[in-house]
Amino acid sequence: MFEKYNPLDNNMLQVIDNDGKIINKEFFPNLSDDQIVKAYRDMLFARTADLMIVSYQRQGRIFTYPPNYGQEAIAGAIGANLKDDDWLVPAFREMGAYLAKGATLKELFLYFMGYEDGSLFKNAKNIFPMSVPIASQLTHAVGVAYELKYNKKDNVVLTVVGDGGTSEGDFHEALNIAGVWKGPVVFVVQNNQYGISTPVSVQTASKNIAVKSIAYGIKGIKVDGNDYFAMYKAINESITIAKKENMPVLIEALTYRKGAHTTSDDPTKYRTKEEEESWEEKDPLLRLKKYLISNKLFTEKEEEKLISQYKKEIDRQFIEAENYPKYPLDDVFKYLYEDMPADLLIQKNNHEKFLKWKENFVKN
Amino acid sequence: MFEKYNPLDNNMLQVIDNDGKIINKEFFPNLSDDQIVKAYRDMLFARTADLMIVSYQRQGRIFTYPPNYGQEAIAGAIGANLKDDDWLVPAFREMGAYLAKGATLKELFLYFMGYEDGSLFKNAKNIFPMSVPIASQLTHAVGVAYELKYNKKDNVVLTVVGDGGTSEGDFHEALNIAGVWKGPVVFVVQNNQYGISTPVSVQTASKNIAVKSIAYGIKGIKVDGNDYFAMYKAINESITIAKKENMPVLIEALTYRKGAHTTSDDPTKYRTKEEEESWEEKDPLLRLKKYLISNKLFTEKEEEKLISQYKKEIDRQFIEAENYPKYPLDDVFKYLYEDMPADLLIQKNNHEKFLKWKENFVKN
Amino acid sequence: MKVMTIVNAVNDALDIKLGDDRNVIVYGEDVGVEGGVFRVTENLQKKYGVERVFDSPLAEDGIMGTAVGMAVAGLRPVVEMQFSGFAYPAFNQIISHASRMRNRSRGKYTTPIVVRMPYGGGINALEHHSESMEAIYGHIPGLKVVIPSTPHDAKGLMIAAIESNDTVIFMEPKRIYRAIKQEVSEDKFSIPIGKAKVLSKGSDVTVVAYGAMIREVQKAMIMAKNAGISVELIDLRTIYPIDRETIAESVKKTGRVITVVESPGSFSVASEISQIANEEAFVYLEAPPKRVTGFDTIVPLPKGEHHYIISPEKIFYEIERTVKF
Amino acid sequence: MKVMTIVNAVNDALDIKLGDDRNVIVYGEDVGVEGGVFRVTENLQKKYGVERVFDSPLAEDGIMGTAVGMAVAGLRPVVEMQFSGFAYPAFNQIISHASRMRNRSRGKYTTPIVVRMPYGGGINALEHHSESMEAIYGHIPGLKVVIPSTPHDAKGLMIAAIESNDTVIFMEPKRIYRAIKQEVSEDKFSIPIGKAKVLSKGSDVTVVAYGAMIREVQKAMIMAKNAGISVELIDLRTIYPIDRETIAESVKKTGRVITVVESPGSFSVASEISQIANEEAFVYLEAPPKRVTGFDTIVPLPKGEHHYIISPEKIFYEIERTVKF
Ligand SMILES: Cc1ncc(C[n+]2csc(CCOP(=O)(O)OP(=O)(O)O)c2C)c(N)n1
Ligand SMILES: Cc1ncc(C[n+]2csc(CCOP(=O)(O)OP(=O)(O)O)c2C)c(N)n1
Ligand SMILES: [Mg+2]
Ligand SMILES: [Mg+2]
Repeated sequence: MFEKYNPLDNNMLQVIDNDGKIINKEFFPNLSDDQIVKAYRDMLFARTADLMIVSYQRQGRIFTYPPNYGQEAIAGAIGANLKDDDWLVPAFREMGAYLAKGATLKELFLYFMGYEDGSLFKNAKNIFPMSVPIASQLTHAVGVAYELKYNKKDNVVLTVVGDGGTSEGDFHEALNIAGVWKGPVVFVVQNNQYGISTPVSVQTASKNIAVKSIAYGIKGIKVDGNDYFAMYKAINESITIAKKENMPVLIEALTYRKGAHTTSDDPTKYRTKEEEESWEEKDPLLRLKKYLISNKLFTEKEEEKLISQYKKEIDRQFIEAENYPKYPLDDVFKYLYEDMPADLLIQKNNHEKFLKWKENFVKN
Repeated sequence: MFEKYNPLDNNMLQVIDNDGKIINKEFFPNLSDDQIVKAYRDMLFARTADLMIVSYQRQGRIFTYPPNYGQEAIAGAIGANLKDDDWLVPAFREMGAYLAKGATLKELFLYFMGYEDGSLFKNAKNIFPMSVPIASQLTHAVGVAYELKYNKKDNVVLTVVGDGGTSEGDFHEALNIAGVWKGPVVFVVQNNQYGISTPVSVQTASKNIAVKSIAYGIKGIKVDGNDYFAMYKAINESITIAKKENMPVLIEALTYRKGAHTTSDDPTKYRTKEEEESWEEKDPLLRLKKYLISNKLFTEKEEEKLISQYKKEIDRQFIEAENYPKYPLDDVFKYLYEDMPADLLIQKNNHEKFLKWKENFVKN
Repeated sequence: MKVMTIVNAVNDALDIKLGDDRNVIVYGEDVGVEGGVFRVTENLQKKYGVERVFDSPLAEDGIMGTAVGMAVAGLRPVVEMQFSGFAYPAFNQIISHASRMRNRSRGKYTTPIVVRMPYGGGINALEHHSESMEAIYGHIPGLKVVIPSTPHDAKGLMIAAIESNDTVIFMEPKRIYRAIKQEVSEDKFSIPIGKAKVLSKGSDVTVVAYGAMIREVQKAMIMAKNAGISVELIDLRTIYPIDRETIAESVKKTGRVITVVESPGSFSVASEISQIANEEAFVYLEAPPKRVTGFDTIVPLPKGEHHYIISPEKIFYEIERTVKF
Repeated sequence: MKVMTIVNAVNDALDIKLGDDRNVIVYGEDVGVEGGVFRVTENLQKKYGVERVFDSPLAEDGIMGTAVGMAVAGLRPVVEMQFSGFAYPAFNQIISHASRMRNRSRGKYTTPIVVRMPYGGGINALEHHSESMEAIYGHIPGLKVVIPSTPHDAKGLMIAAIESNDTVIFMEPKRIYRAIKQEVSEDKFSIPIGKAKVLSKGSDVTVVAYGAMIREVQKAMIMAKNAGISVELIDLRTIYPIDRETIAESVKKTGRVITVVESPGSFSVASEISQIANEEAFVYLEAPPKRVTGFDTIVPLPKGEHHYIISPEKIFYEIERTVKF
C-alpha cells in the first residue's frame, strides 16, 4: 500500500468513487456487510448529532462548537479500528471516534456546555481529553507509544491533527521523535483544507502533507478522507505496521469541512459557494450510502427511521446534560493537585466567607 | 545541481577527494587561483585562532568556547559568498563567516571573555549576534528574507544551524514558513554528527537532513562540508536561486567536529578514537592544501610563515581584548530599552548608594 | 470624534500606522482575509494589500521569530496571537530574543515589535481562552507590557506601542472588546507607555486595576459610595514599566491600597503593587495592602467561571474590609 | 551516611527511584551516555539500561510533550531541561498540559512528571545560562515548584518529587551544585514538598531565601551577628505551594522580613513573600517588607555579572537598613 501510494507521486488511496462504486478492489478492506452497515449507521448518528448540536448552539443552549460535518468518515474509520486498550489522542473534530471509544454524547454535550466533567469519559478507556492548543497533543501520543513499547503491549496509539496543525513545531517534534524512538503510533492529519479561514496553501508549500513523513523516516500515505473504505483500509494497515514493526505512520486524510470552523465562524467570508458545492458529491455519507443501496444493504426509508430514532436519543442525552447538577465551587479547586494545597483551601474558604456576606448584602 | 544531487538518493556533492584531486569537474566553482589561495589562508587563520582560543581557555583567560576545528570549510565558503549587504544569521560555530562579514577577532574574544560588547560587531554589516538557544535563529532569517523581498532588495540571508538543531520545532516552523512565503533565504545545516554527546542517529530517522526540504517544498542538497569547493559551489548556486526565484534552499553540510563540543566537554566519553581518526584524512584544510600544493599555488613553508604571522596577530588582538575597559554598571541597564524606565534608574541608583556604603564598610 | 469600541479603536490605530509608515506589517493567524477572529484587523488587508496584512501559517513560534527577523531588518511588525492562551509556543522567541536583542547587540539592533493578544475571562469560552498571564510578561526584562481599558486608551496606547522601538506585549481585554463604547478622536494621537491614570479621585482607599477589571471596580465604587467610602481608582495601563510614582502618591494620600486582577493571585501583578506600596508608602499604610484576584486555579469552563470571575460585590467587600481594618 | 554534593544527591535520589520503581524513566538531552552536562545522571544509563535512561533529540517541547503522554499512560518520567534558560520551548506543554491534565480530566489522568532544570547565575556562563525564572512557574496553577539549597534537601525533595502524582518543576541551583558538601543518608528518605525550613532562629528580622542565596544570606548573617543583629533565616524550599504558615509565624515574631532572590525583582517571589507578610502579619510589621533581588535586567555576561549578583554585603546592608528602619 505504502509503495503503491507513494506521496512523492501525489497518489491518493481511493477505494470507491463518488457513486459508491468500487474502483480499487485490491484495497477493499476486509469488512463484513454488517460491519459496513454499522459503519454507516455510526456516521449517520454522528452527523445527526453534529447538526443538532449546531442548532442547540443557535438556540443558545451550548457554547462554541466545532462541527464535524463532512469529515465523518475519518472519525468513523478511526473508531472502527481502535480496540478498547488502544489509545486515542484526539484534537477536537472527530466526534465519531470519541463515541466509538466509549465516550457518551452526554459527556460531549457537558463539555460544550462548559463543564470539565464532560472530559471525564467515565466509561471510555484510554482516550485523552480534547486538546485545544493546536498540535500540542501529538507529542503525547509519542509518549504513549513509548509506554506501549516499553511494556511490550500489543496496542497502538492513534492521534489526530488538522492541516493547520502541521505548521506547528509540535508536529515536527512529535513525528521526528517518533521516527527515532519508533513505537506503535499512527498520526492522522484531517486535511480539511482550512484552518479557520486560512487555506492549506498558506500552511505549507509541500506537495502534500503525507510527503512530510520522509523528513522523519516514517511511513506516509495520502488517503481520500471522504471514502470510508479507503480510510478504514489505510488505518487498519497502518495500525498493523505500527504494532508489528514499531513503525510510525503518517496518514493524510483529504477531506473538506462542510460546516463552519466553529459556531462563531462564518465561512462565506473566505470561501466561495462554488468551492463548497464542488464537495457535495464527495460527501462521505452520500458515497457510502450509494454503495450500500446499490448493494441492497440499506434503504432511504431505513435512513429516515434511523434519523428520527437518533434524534430522540440525542435529544434525550442533551436534556440529561442540561439537567446536570450545578457546578460546585469545590470543583474549581479540587482537581488541580492530588492533595489540595493550604493556599487553595484558604482561597476557597475566604471565597465562601464572602459568599455568605454577599447573601446578606444582596438582601439589604 | 539539485536534480543531480537529489537527497532522496542520498547523493552528496563532492568536488575534490581526500587527496585534493578534482573528481567532479562539472561542479568545480568559478574561482580564480587567488581566490582559492585566499580561501585557504582565511581557513588557516580561523583554525589558528580556534586552536589558540582553546589554549587561552585552558589558561583561564576566556570562558566557555565552542571550537570550530574541522568545520572551517563551511564557514569559509559562507564567508566568501556573502556580500556586505547580505545577511548572516549565525548559530555559534562558524567563526570564519563572522570574520568575513567584518567582525573582528577581538570582538569575538570579548564575547567569550564575557562582554556583550563582543556582540556589537561595530564594523560588520548585517550580521546577527550569535544565537545560543539552538535553532531559534532560523525564523529570524525567514523574517529578514521577508524584508528583502518586501523591499525588493537584491540580497540574500543565510542562516546556520547544527544537526541537533534540526530536531527543534523552530527548524520546522522556519523552513515551513519560508516555503510558503518564499524569499531569498539559504539554510545551512552543519551536520557535524553530534549535538554535544548525542549522535545524529538519535536526532532523526530521516535518510539524511537535506531530504527534509521535501517537507517544505523547498530545494535541498547534501554536500561534503569538508570540501571547500563543493561547499562554495553549493552555497553560490543556492544564493543565486534564492535570489532569482525567491526559492529557499536547505544545504546539509556533512562534516565532523574534530574538537570538543565546548571547552567544558570531553568527547572521549561518547566517541571512539577510531572514529575520530577516520576523519583525519577528510580534514578540510588538509584537502584544500593538497589541492593547492599539487597545483603549485602554495607551499608548506608559506604555511609555516603564515601561521607564525597569524599567531602574532591573534595574540595582539587577544591582548587588546584583555585590556578592554572594565564593564561599567551602567552597561547592565542602558541597553534594555530605548529610554531607561524609571524603575531601572531607581534600581541603579540604589545599587550605587549601596556601593558607596560598601566602600566604607569594607574599609572598617 | 467617532463612537468606537476597543475593537474599532485598535483597528483604527493599526489603520493609521499602516497608513503613515510603510514599515508597519500586520500578520498572524486569520488576520488577513478574515480580519481576525475578533475582527480587530478587519478591512486592513483590503486597504493595504496582502504584502502588508496577511495570514500566517498556524505557528506562533514562527510568527514571533519572523517578527524578530523583520524588526532587526528594519520593519515594524505588529503580530497577533489569536488568544493569549496560544502565545506560549512563541514564549521562547519572546523571552530569548525579542526582549533581548537590543541588549545583546548593545543597541545596534532593535526589535520594534507589537505582540497583540486578546486575554482574560468572562466570555464563556473553551479552555485556554480565558487566561490572564500578564505577570509572566511583566517579569521578563526588556519587554513593555500594555493593557488598555477603554477605546480611547486602546487607540492611543496602540499607536505608542507601534511607534516604540522596544518590543511591546499588547494585551487586549477581550471581555470588553465591544462592551464599552466611547467617543474617540479619529486623528492620530498617542498615550505614553508607562503612565498610569487616576480615573477617579478619592480619599479612603486606592484601588489599582486595569483592563476589564476597571469596569468591575467602577461598579463596586457605586456600592462604596453608598456606603460612604471614597475610592481613588488608578488604571495601571502599563504593567511594565510600572508607574510607581502614581501608585505611591495615591497610597500616601489614602493609606490603603487594593489591587484587582483577574489572574491567579500568587506571584501576580497584585503582589507587585502591594510591594510597591510597602516600599514607597509604608509609614502611610493604615491597612494591609490587599489583593483581589482570581484563585490559584485554572479558569473553569463556562459553567464554573462565575465562581472564578471577580464580581463588583467581591471588590466592594474587600474595599469595605480594608477601610474598616 | 556519605558526603555528597547536590549533584551526587540528586543522582542518588534518581538511582534510588529508578531502583524501586520500574515506571521511573529518565531522559533529556545528553543525560544518557554523557550522564548530563553537569553529570547529575552519571552512570544511571549503565545501571538501568538505555530504555530507562536515555538521550532525547534536541527538542524541549518534544521532551515535555512525550513526558505528558508517558505519564498519562502510567510511567513516571523525570526529564531534564539542560538549562532553565532552554526550557522555554517546553513552556506550552508545561502550562497547557502538564499543569492541567489532572484538572481537565477531573482526576482521571495524572501527570507525575519531574522537570529538572539547573538554574541561576554565578558560574561565568554564556547568555541564557544564568537565569532564575521560578516566579513564572510559581504563577502557573497546577504546578509544584521546588528548589533545594543543600545536598540533603536535594535528595529528599527529589524523592518526594518523583513520588508526587503532580507535575513538579525541580530547579537545581547550579552555582552550588558542587560547592556544598554534606553528610547525607544513603537510605531512601523524602522531605515534604510545600514545607519551608527555619535554618536559624533569630529575633530581629526574618530573611526568606532559597537555592544558592541561602549560602549568601548565611555569609551576611555573620556580618549581622557582628553588628548585633539576630536573623531568622527561612529556606523556602518550595516556591509553590508556598508555606505561608512558617513565614507568617516568623514575621509575627520578628516584625521585619527581607526576601533574597536572584531573579529580577519586579513580579518576583520576593514580591509574593512581602505580600504574604502584609496579609498575615501586617500589624506586627515594624519596617516595610524588603526585597533584595537581581535588577530588572538581563543577567549580564560574566564580566558584568558581579554587578548583578547579590553579595553578602548587599544582604547585610539591607538587613541593617531594615532593622534600623
Ligand atoms: C496553538 C494554537 N493556536 C491557535 C489556536 C486557535 N485555533 C483554534 S482552531 C484553529 C485552526 C485549526 O486548523 P486545523 O489544524 O486545520 O484544524 P481544523 O480546525 O481545520 O479541524 C486555530 C488557529 C489554537 N487553538 N491553538
Ligand atoms: C534550546 C536549547 N537547548 C539546549 C541547549 C544546550 N546546547 C547547547 S549546544 C547543544 C548541542 C547543539 O548541537 P548541534 O545543533 O548539532 O550544534 P553543534 O554544537 O554540533 O554545532 C545543546 C544541546 C541550547 N543551547 N539551546
Ligand atoms: Mg483544517
Ligand atoms: Mg552538531
